[in-house]
Amino acid sequence: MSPFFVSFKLALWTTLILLPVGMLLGRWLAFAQFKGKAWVESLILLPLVLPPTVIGYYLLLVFSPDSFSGNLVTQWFGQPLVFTFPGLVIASIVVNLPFAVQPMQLAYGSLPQEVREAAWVSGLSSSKTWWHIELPQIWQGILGSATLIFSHTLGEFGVVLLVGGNIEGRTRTVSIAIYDHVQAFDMLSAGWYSAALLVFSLAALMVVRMSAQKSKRTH
Amino acid sequence: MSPFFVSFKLALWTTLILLPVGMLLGRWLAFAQFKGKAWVESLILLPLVLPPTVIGYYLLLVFSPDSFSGNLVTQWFGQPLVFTFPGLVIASIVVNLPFAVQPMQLAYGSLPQEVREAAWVSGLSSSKTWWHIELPQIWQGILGSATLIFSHTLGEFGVVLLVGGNIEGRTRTVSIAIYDHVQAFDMLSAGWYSAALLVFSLAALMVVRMSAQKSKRTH
Amino acid sequence: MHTTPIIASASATTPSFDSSLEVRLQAQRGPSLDVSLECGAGEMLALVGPSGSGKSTVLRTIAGLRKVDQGFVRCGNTLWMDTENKKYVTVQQRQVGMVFQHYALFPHKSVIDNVILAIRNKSRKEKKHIAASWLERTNMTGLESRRPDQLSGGQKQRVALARALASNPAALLLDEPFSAVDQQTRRKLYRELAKLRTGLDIPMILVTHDVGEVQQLADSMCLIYKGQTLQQGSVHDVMTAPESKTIAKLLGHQNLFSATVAHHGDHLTRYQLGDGETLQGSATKLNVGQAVTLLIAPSAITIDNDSSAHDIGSNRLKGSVRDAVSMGDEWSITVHLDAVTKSLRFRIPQYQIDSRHVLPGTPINVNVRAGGIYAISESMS
Amino acid sequence: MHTTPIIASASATTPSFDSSLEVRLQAQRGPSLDVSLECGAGEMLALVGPSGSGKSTVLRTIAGLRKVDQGFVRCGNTLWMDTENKKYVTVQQRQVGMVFQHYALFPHKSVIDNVILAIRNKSRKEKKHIAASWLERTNMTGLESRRPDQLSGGQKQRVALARALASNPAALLLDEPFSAVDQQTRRKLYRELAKLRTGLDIPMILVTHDVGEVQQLADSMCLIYKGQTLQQGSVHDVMTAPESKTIAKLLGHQNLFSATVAHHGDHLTRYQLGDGETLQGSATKLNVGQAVTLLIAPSAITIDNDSSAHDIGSNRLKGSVRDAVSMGDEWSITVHLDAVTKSLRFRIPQYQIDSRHVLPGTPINVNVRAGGIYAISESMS
Repeated sequence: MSPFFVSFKLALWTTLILLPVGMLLGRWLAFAQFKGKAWVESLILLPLVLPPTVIGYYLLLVFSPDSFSGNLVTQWFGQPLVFTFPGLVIASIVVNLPFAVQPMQLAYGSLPQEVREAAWVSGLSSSKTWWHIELPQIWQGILGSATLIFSHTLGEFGVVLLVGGNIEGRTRTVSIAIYDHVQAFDMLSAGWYSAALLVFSLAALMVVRMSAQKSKRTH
Repeated sequence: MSPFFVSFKLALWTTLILLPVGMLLGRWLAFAQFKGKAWVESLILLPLVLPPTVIGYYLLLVFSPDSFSGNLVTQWFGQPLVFTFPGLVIASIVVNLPFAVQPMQLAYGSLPQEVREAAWVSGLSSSKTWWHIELPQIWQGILGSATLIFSHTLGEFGVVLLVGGNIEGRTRTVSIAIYDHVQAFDMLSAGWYSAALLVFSLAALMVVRMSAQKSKRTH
Repeated sequence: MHTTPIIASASATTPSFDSSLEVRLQAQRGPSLDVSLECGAGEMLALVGPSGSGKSTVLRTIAGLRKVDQGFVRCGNTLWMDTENKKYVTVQQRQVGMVFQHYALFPHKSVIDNVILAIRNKSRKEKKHIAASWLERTNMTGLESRRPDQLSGGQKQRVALARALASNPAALLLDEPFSAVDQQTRRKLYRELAKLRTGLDIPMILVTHDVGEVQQLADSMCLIYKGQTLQQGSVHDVMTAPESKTIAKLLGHQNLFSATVAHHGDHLTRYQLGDGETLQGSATKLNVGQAVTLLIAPSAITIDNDSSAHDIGSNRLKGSVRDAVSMGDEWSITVHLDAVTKSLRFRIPQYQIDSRHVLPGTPINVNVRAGGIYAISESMS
Repeated sequence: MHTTPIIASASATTPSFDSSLEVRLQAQRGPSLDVSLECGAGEMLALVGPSGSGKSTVLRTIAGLRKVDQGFVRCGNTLWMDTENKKYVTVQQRQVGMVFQHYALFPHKSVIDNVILAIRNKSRKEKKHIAASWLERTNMTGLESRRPDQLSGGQKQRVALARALASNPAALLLDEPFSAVDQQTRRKLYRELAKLRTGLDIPMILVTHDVGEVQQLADSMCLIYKGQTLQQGSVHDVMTAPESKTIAKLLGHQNLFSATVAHHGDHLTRYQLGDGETLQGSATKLNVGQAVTLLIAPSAITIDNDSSAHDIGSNRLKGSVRDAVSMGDEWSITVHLDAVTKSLRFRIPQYQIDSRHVLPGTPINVNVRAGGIYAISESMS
């Protein structure tokens, strides 16, 4: 399997799992008021400020078959997670959590409370309010968030290198392949891979910008 | 020199150079209206979405003594930049540009235009308006931006590995030392380094959160 | 049909009308609340108070958007809330019509879809018909397919009103509905709302801090201050006969003077004001010697020319002009009274006086009609 | 002293007063602008128009916050802008006092420091003294050390006014200063501003869209619509004698009827209104036969009882009630006139009529005083 296939598979899994998680967590953080909310928000933001190698190191510790958690994980998945694709997906989910939660929290937070209240007063239940009133106003946020997660997973390097271990066809993503080729002074192959990621990143950037503008207009 | 010293030196240089650049660019983007502004903003955001290895690859191309740009760079600095500390600083500046410009642009953008106009009407020149009216309202933004740049530089892995080349005492940062130790199965050393970066990142996160709250209160 | 039990204290103090709204709320934790009000069917009750007095909290609790520690809310024969009997009806089931301060339209839906979404238990065709007819009654015909962001402030408020009424609500709640539109639009909306409400036989509550708005739109008013309802009654009664000095001040009355009841006449009562000076006002049943606050209506004050007739029902006070401000075709005048070291403020038409006569410091005599003097018992303050 | 050259067209049309403000602006690119106005020293000129008409643009150009293609602005003997002679004075050097719509106080400075920052060329001690005295005149004494976020809307506006006046400005510019405060505060601020301005001998321009505000505060008014100044004159003249139908509509006049001049009498002119019906109004110099728009003041309309005296200066019109809305102690009534298929709208006090007589459809006669009828020449529209 080519590095491209591994990268896209990883990005797809990460996005599909994180999107509903981000919507639920983001909505909860936008609307709920509770003690310690600031701490929950900080915890979710943590992967954003932590260096990739630090995240990688702690994930390795958690996955390590010698540790208690690693034992649990091994029993659950039937195999140790270090240097495997499922391990990579979990690592990627942890790293991308802030990109899933924050845009959703902002999107929900920008909905005026009065508008949701007007829906309730009009007789719409919570779930109907979500479907008829909230969702149509935040789908640009969802699109932006998905694009961000997808493109960020595609480019993630440090954590993938540490947790995935650069195994050809299984955990070697495009980002890591570039590093490999540069190390081997194969600048031409590295150049092709880089150009491909560059084009994709630019496209993602444009999608995110456009969705941000659209959501500005409708508010 | 220990990896810690290299990391902090790099972070300090990057922050000191980027802070004024970010303030100027951020202010310009917040207040000026011109054609192609969206493109300039996208260009500045680019390092945020580009994978680290892709940025690293293109920086290597630019620095390479074989290339035209690399020739110019070599003449200017008296030596090729690949695998040197000055090269690392330049790479770090490129990678952190969005962290310097975006918070400043947001901070300036949140100043009501009417308040600046009131200052002009009151007879304050542009520079006096900046000093008496703008600066006191955005210094929390400056603090947040500096903290973000500093902590992000400390943790940067992919670009530093490609451009710096992991040379002991000169370009080996803490982030890279962690990777090295993990590769050598020296989990204890990697653990100490990781713990140090973790503590620093948490502190940085708290500074950023606090400065964001303060600036909310004064507006 | 099952009759909802009304708890004793309620039925004792107020008779329970069909489809009237009865509200009693109490809260000790957080901002304190001690509210009691009633609004009959077809009645527009203005809930008036300064910002932060708790008006909106009361309205939101009635709608079911907010909960309080202790409370009782009944609308017609339906009990919406009764904390004693642990009864609580959700906001969706209460079926109230509510107009929010900032319109709160659904931004992604057309005008007609905004209204349709609020109509329940009808076929799609019927809903559309009902929505269209309400939009007609709020003068929005022709704009049904617009989005809210293509509407002016006044138009948004009209849609919000149509949406609130289209659901055939049990009560209409208006939360400062005119605060976000400009003065000229406001006058038009006043007239439209006044016309629209003539056909509505439900309780209507209007939250506002504008006394002028109350006088134009409401039948009765309830004053609220620091979470407490102070006085409820017809607009005219509350405005002219406030029960306490606090209420008089909240209503914007400025000419308040301390006095004592001196003497009861046939149709007038005489009050002692400071040293020697007395004032005769409308008759009261207060005891002679009791301390009162006199409220002097600005409309009862005229400037005393030597030629003015001094009939029995008027008072003459000596003073000097403190300031006189020309505002349009009126003078706004403050007169410092000699007898009490306090000022009297009133307005008179520009043509009635020469500007030279109201220069600051000029001695001036004013006439106060006895009918414009109302005494508030101090003990009630 | 060097006298600033006044360009020919200006001095020809208007004599140049000391410290008056003269403005002429033109713009073709972007939103078009064709503005000409003048404001004398000590005069309060209201710049009135609907939102988007360009009022704020004009004010900001006078202040120097905005540039236009072609323009001429003179304040007293100083030329602030003259595009023909490439003269431009920066906003800092113009030394105007400006009050912004949303207060625009410096949020990180105390009340007194906000004012001090606007005072120039004085010692620190003098600045403090001047600031304190202006805060006293705007009734802000005692709140000098507060931050803007600790003030109410009205208090913020008072500080903004003190700041604008403390710099001893050459002109005072007020950009919808009352739009962000509530009605009750607004009335107080009106009075305070009216009092404060009596001592000011500079041109003052008030931008607003509220005609009521204009009548209370301004001496003269200038109507602006789609970037064009339409009519300038004293408030009374513009309000009662608008030069065109457009202006009449902008001012909120609703009773406008097409007619032709039929006959000139001694003190009255007779107008032909639709088929057969005629109306007599105040005398005009318009030619017989000319098409006019008649403007009927609502205050000139009364309901015709059979007992009413029909003097020479009044008209009797037949119609039927279209709707009658009770608003406070007044009825707002719309009468459909038989002669023309149009409606007449007016208000009458509640006590003057029985509600049974104003049920929709009831035939009714109205009386219109001749003095309340004003003819606008159609050709000027």
